[in-house]
Amino acid sequence: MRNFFKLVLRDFKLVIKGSNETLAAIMFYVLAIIMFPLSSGTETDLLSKIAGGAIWMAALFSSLLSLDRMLRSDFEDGSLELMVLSKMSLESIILAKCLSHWLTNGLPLVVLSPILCIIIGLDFSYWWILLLTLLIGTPSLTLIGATPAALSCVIGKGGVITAMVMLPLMLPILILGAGAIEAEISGLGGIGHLYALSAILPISLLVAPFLAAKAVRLGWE
Amino acid sequence: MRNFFKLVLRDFKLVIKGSNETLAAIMFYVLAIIMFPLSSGTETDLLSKIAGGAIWMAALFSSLLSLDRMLRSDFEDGSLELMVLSKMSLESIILAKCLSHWLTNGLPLVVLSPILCIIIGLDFSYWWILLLTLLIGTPSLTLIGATPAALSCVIGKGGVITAMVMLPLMLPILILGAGAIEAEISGLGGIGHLYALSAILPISLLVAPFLAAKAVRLGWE
Amino acid sequence: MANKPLVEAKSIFFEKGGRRIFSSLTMVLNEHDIVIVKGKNGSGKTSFLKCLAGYYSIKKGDILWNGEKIFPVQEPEKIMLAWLGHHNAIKPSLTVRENLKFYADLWSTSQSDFYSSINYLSFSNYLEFPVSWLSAGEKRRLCLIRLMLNPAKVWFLDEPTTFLDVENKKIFEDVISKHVSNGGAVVCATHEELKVKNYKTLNLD
Amino acid sequence: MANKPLVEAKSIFFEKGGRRIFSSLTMVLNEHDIVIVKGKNGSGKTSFLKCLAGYYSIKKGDILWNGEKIFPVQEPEKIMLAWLGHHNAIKPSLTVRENLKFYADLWSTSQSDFYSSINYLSFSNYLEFPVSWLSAGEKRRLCLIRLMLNPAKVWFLDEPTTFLDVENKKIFEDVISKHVSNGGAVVCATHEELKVKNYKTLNLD
Amino acid sequence: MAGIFNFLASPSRFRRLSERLYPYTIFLMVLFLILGLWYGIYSSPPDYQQGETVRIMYVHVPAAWMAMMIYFSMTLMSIFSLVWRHPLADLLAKESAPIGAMFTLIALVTGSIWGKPTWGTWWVWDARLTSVLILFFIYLGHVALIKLFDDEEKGSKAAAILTIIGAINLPIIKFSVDWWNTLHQPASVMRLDGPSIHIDMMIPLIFMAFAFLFYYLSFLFINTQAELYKRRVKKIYLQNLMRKEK
Ligand code: HEM
Ligand SMILES: Nc1ncnc2c1ncn2[C@@H]1O[C@H](COP(=O)(O)OP(=O)(O)OP(=O)(O)O)[C@@H](O)[C@H]1O
Ligand SMILES: Nc1ncnc2c1ncn2[C@@H]1O[C@H](COP(=O)(O)OP(=O)(O)OP(=O)(O)O)[C@@H](O)[C@H]1O
Ligand SMILES: [Mg+2]
Ligand SMILES: [Mg+2]
Repeated sequence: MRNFFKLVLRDFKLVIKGSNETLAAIMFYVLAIIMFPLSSGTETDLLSKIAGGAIWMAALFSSLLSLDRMLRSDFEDGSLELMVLSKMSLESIILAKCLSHWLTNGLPLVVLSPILCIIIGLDFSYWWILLLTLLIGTPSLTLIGATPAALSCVIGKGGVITAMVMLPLMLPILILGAGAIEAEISGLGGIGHLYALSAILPISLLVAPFLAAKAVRLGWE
Repeated sequence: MRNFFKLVLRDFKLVIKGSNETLAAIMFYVLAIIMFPLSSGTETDLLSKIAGGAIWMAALFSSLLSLDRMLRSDFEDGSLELMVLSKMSLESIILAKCLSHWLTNGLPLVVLSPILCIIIGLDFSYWWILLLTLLIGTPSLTLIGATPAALSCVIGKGGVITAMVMLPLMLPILILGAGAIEAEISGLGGIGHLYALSAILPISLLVAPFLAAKAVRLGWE
Repeated sequence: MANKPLVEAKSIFFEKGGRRIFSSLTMVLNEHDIVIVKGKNGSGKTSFLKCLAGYYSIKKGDILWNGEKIFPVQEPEKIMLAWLGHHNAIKPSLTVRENLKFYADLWSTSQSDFYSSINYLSFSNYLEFPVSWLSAGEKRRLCLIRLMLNPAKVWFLDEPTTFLDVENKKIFEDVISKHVSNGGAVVCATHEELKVKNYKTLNLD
Repeated sequence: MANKPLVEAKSIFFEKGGRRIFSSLTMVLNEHDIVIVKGKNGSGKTSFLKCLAGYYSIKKGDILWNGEKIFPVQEPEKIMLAWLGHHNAIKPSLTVRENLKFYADLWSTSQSDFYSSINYLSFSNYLEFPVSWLSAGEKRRLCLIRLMLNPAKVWFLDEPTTFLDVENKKIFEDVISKHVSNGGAVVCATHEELKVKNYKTLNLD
Repeated sequence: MAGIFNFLASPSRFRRLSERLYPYTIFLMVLFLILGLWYGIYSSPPDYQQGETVRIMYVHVPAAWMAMMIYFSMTLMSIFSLVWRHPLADLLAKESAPIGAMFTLIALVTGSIWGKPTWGTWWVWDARLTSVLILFFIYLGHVALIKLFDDEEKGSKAAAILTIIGAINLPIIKFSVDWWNTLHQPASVMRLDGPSIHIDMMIPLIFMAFAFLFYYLSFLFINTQAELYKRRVKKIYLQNLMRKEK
């Protein structure tokens, strides 16, 4: 367990070091959210209708952009091969990487959500549900994306290819997350969606590190 | 000049080989476009209002996802170092890479545009302007993104960081492209936007390879 | 129990992508042993090491670690193994110290071992350099230091001397001699002549 | 004109990140010359080659190519140079043939040279393999073939023999001997003893 | 179950078995297809609301079932392949994917065609329809992923890993009609409390479902055999290359 947090810390350092990925993530979110009013015009009621969807799409895109690199450098330079020869299993290594990915990518979005609300004009009374969906949903995005990310290392290709494999798997999360907000706004209540989202998180937490580890091992073959 | 096309061909092959990036790009576009109705609800008139913006955002995101890798592998495995020692200058090598990037990434979107129109419910009478903006705008996206892509190789980091640097540079294209369609739909006429877009293309064609080459040279230092 | 060899390969057979790489290969590795794996390019040295460690799975035969059929890669809690492959596995954007510290923490190396290994390869001046500044040979030396931090008894080295100059090669020979004299064991694939005592050769040609 | 050396370095000085790497270094490379650059790890062999080629820019001194102050990297149309560095610069997802063909096209190598080089390193069975299947030494051999495809007179090689087995090292020595006897010139940084005739040594220590 | 799988684990045994079986499955497929079409077109009544268009159901519904069933079985095979390392399991999963994709496409297209007269639109972004579309993309992603590998065996293992993750989509498809208020019909056949559909419509539906099932099995057998032969040829080719070299 101590090793686990050391790895999280090292990944965190690696990510922050020189390059400040978290800051990048934050700026990316703000920019991505600004893009919606820029590209769809500025009618406020139209904006507030797509607000939840927009924030969730930003979350999804930032996952697509960053997950591809979550395992790649460790895979390609042999670090994973080496790390697995410690007392940590590959599964826990991957879980640690997912955690540090979420800390630098998902968490900023959660923290940022009130500001994003303002930018995109989502009524503040719905902020709680946005927050909740993000808090439950973004870890699932990371976890679900881990396996395609590992596979893309195995193929040695990335970018659009990874995105293509990842997107369909992540879309259900997007639908549930954005749907919850929309349902809440339309008065139907988004609790149902939230339940479904919360069901996905523990399942993916159990399954994802296992499958991603399988994928990495496949790459070693 | 013959060498130029050989390089385009090789990049094209590299991209197509085993990995079918173009197919991935096409699937990505369809999926990305689908995300809008998925996340923003199903009202058709709302959809058709954001249609132009949605297609343009898909273009932008696919550029963000793929540009990061346009130069990276050639930079990291020493291919660029080697290629520049042929009769081709670094600038023309980069131009060739941009061309093959556009052929596998921008062109599919242009070709796909009628289908995307149907998916997102853009009135077919505005298809011509969508097509025109994409045809003029997507090459600019590639060219403008080349320099940040090169810089991100130099830093040795990618993903969200590159995206964050690229996004602000690309936003003008997005605004003009989506704006042209919106203006046309609203009856104001999108020709003005189109002119602006067409002005950007030759400028970036002239400047981009030069700057990106500078960036690569910086990485060799 | 004590008589069981650390690693034992019993007539193993391995194929990849439908091509036979090697067949009926046998090796016994006891404490104090150095086995040098020789063979032409493409004869399967890297593959052999990867099979022993468990990265690759063999088609026939048995590989026993302390008499048991487990692999370091699959059950790392049970068996410790030090690995040095073609890849350096160091992060260019971290400093030398950060790179080493991470692995030292992972393997719970003591503070004094940490600094003595660094001094052994006279690397203390480089500690705060980012690894991207180092030359190819200096990176490889860093890998040697990391190897010394590893508490594992068994070392698997795949062409460890690439990029090393003559002097560092000698240091490397000292390092492995010291390791085996302390009860360790080394399997090393290389094309060079190593000046170490009492090694066994395994020829894959 | 014909008397001008192919490459001439006149007391060059180079520093990187504020550290002096080498100073007042002089080298003359004529046709039929082999210069072997020696030196400890970190003594600046790679940097020296990169300075000559123009990847790095020197602080003092002059580098002349055919008596002129231009660099292959900056004006590739004027000067051809063959480069083999630490990186292989081959694409794992393409086949051996595709990798070689691309460079052969780039350098307008003739069809017959293409196949004779491949046969010289007995690589014809591998032609349709994706490079990702090859072993480390086989990849390096591929680099040697690519070197032979290059029409450039001057070859800069940075530790070309890494991962090569004894036999292939000999082939490599033949390749460079053949090249210089045909009027070429080679600068080669390496830690190994190369068995070639009439080479000059440049020691950077 | 594991016993059957163990028995079939040997590729050559499976090849022999499937070579013997596939004529029968093709025969059954044709038989059920004729029966299903006959009942569906001539001897079942038109719907009192939808009229003749209801007959699309006899294609749409079984195709939708197959789309889900094939994915479900692919998931099972993938788990087998990962946990028990059955060499055949991921091959079967790999050969199932294109067939599954085809059935999904049929369900989508027939659903759209059916939607125009009944809902007045080809397509709505409702949860059921969307999740089926996602299923289609997951199938395509599966096929594409295998193509990305140099080594098809590795590719099908990779695809097996991915299949398991994609399985979250199945419950979403199944329960989307219950969880969200959608235009689409809630389940009326596959229900816990028994089917609530008229028997005259039930018969052709079942026949067509069997026809599709046997179609799947036939092509699964045929394609898997072809793939096994292909792998053998490749192996022999590589070994010859090696021999020439030595
Ligand atoms: C492209 C659009 C459509 C898609 C993707 C689609 C998808 C599906 C799926 C996946 C099922 C299987 C459900 C299950 O077994 O639980 C199904 C069943 C069914 N669909 Fe559709 N459908 C579409 C359009 C339509 C339309 C327009 C109608 C008619 C109004 C329709 C009527 C039915 C019926 C009656 C069933 C059988 C439900 C049952 O008895 O379980 N579908 N469809
Ligand atoms: N940015 C930098 N700042 C300071 N020192 C640097 C920087 N980059 C490289 N160096 C140092 O320059 C020296 C020369 O490096 P170079 O790669 O030329 O050595 P080399 O002779 O090729 O060594 P090797 O035999 O290991 O390949 C190294 O000691 C390295 O630490
Ligand atoms: N997927 C594959 N399909 C067929 N052959 C393969 C595959 N992967 C590797 N090989 C072959 O396996 C052989 C053994 O490779 P290995 O890396 O073990 O050699 P090695 O002895 O380490 O060589 P080197 O001295 O060059 O490092 C090589 O000839 C290689 O071409
Ligand atoms: Mg090897
Ligand atoms: Mg060097």
